[in-house]
Amino acid sequence: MSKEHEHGMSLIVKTVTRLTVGLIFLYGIYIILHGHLTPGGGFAGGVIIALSFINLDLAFGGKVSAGIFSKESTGVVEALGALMFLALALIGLQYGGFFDNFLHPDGEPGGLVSAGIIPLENIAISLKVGAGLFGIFLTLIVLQKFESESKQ
Amino acid sequence: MISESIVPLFVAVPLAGAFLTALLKRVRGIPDILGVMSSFSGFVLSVFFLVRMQAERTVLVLNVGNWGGFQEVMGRIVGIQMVVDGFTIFMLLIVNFVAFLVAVYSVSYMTRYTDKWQFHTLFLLMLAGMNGVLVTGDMFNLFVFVEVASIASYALVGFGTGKRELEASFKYAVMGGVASLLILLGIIFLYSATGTLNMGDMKTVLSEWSVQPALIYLVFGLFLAGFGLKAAIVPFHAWLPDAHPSAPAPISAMLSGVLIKALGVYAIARVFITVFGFPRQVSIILLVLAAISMGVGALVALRQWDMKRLLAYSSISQVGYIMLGFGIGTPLGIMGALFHLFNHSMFKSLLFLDSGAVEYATGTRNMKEMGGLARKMPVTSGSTLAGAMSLAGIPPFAGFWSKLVIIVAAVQAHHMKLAAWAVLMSIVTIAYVLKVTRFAFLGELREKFRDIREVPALMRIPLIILALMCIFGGLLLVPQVRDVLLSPAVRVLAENGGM
Amino acid sequence: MIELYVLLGLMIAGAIIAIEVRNLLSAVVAVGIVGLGLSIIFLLLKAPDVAITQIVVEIAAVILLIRATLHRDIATKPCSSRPFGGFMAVLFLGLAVVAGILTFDGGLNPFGEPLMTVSEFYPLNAVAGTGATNVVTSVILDYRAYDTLGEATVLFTAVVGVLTVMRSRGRTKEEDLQENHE
Amino acid sequence: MNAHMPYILCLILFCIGIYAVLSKRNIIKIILGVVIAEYAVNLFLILVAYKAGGRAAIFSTTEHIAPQSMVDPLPHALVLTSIVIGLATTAFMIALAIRLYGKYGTFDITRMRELRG
Repeated sequence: MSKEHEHGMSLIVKTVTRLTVGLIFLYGIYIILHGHLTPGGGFAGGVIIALSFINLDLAFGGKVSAGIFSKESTGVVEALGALMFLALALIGLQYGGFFDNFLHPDGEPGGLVSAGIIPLENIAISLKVGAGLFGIFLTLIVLQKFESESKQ
Repeated sequence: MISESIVPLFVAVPLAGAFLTALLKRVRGIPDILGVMSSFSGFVLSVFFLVRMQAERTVLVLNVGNWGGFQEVMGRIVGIQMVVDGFTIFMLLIVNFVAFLVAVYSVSYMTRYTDKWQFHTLFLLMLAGMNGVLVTGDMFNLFVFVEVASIASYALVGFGTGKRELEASFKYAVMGGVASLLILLGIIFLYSATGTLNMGDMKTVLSEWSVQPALIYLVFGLFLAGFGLKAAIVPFHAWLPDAHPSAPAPISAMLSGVLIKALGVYAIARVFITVFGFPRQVSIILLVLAAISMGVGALVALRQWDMKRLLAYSSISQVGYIMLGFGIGTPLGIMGALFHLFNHSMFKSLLFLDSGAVEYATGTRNMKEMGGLARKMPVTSGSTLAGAMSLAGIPPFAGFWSKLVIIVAAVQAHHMKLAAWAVLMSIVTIAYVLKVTRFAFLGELREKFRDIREVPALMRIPLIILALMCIFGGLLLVPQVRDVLLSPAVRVLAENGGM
Repeated sequence: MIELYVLLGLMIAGAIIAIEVRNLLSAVVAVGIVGLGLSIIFLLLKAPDVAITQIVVEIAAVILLIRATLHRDIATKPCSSRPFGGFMAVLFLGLAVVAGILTFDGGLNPFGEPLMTVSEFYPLNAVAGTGATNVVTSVILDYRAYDTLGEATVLFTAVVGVLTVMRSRGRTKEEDLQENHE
Repeated sequence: MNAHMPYILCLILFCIGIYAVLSKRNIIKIILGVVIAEYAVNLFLILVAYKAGGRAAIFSTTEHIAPQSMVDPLPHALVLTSIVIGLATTAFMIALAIRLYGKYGTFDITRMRELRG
């Protein structure tokens, strides 16, 4: 990698990133929470959130996001998201079956709080996907230790 | 009722084990305990279902998410179904039994590698994927769980991160990825033609057609290539001889012992026999591919000096025998195929674990460098001998009986040439099996192996149990035992076959 | 539906450029264009959920691919096809034609007329049955939530897999590595 | 234009991907081939689901949409799953490619001769 990359990209890119990254993040959360009402859902929203972090890293050089999220903590969040999804499925066993939508009677169709466990499942997936994708990104892009392995 | 609602545990328990392992990776001993306990509970569950099925003699069907009530309204199933019948139980028992023993074995063996928690996580994900493939009654769900098990196995093949391991893993990932795409394409064609994804409904729709459109033959081709790649039948086998030797020994045992059967052989039998009703053209293609696999696998195995590579080629040859049994399609042939599938799982996992034990003690897999290990490693060499005799088909070891059943079935179905070919290839099998025992375990002990020791107890116990299965596996043919395990599985396939 | 054909043509052209161009970075960019075309087609064919997912996944995949190709022997060698490549090309184009002919056979429905046997049910009952106004969400997270569990597991597996193959040392004892063996 | 034309174009795209996998020597090109084939399969699912003149399968609170006019929502759900699986496979293969480059200093698969068929 060239020297400029260590300090991130140009000033313009940095400024634009600073202005937009929060919006991208919020848009991801919006997509997740409205997954049962409008297009999108936990998966797309999770990827958008991960991309907002990736955006920070690309613009400012690899070290910024490491302060917010280490590789360790992405692993923990990802496993927690996966466990949450599985737990939602297994709680259904109490109410009549695997993946039973046990919260369904609550809420009016069309409202933000509706559709039973579907919004919860969306949140679980977004945690899992966002953390997982960001973990892949950190492993493959930020931690570049295999650059010159063959020259040893 | 109770037994239906716990069917999802076959998938949920290994998955929970995998997620918890990833979460608690820093706690000492937790990955080992979770790995062994999850696979053990899978085994206990499958025994429970075996007993249950014996009492009720019925097919268990579970509608995931409670969407079964709409079947009357729609005439079709709107959700995903899990189906457990005799064939499923038979496979679940084999997969979870071998997985449990392999998990015990890897507690000691995997100390040779770094980051053991990743091994246990991937191992449990692979197990969850295989169990998911076995219990599902839905086409697309089958594909999803095939992918779970496949991606876990690609990563496990590259676990050592050496040049060879990574290269084998890449080759396997590319071929496996293409196979998955072919399978998915086949599923889409089927969906667009039948309007459903449920296997039972698909079968109904397909049987209502008086003329099979050419589209169905395209789907046959796609599935045969896709699942054939997963099962490593001969024109599609190129990944296997690299992937099996490169993986750590417990994973070689899993790949060869159960993975190629759960994702490949089981899926072929399930899709072609129960969904398509086993059309005659497929039977002929299977017989031809089986004959080629048997020959190529056995003859190439004869030339190998790397112990695991030899065993890998031998797997191709033995899967050929299993496909031969299915291809014959008579109840006796199917029984032979299932019986051989069981035996192959036992002796091939045993032999791969043995090769791992030899590597653990001596640090090499090259048979030219070995010799005289029988004196130093009695348990390993004894169990290898049992596995090898079963593989070679020497009476009264288990492998003899299953090959005998297949050959008798071939003769009964008037496939004389195939029967003769199967006998010929089992003689070649004896030759390469003798090569393993002769060069590795008999003869003079090398100077540099003066102070090798037998492997730790946790590795010895699975070897002994599997060796006992190889010696007494023939008991599966005793009528009382056969009625419990083999016959229900054969009934499922033979009733649907219509031949 | 003329725009559909234009986009499909663009995608095919992009795919051919991607696999034939010498420079790897250009190839990755060409694949990015194919993916972009794909997500527009998804919008045209009334699949907004899929279009959103496709475009974000596209971005992530292209970032990873560019990372993999950056500063590494960028141009491929002149004769970059395996010897039997031409044969394979003929074989597969032949297969494509065969597949095309097969679709006339009556097994596959004409474009724009899906055989909605089971799926008829979902739009009619999804709101009452699950409470979600987005029918696609009700299918992935309720009727077929088990698939989604599998899907989440696949991604989890891939993350652990990436971590596994990116370890710099695989074995505890380096002499076990039989790199230069034989 | 006949009624099957989009399907055929889509299958051609699939074949281009498979062709790249089979005939290219460069690891990245092989991965791109798999990615293109994946795109084609996803596209095929959506093509199968399309209903002429249909609407997206989302109800609105402000406007009445007839359920009968919606496109087939089931393949859309399947594509979402299939896209994720594709991303997972691609990411894993890219990781392998980076490692292999580190070990060999090249993407050329014919120069990696550790394994013999």
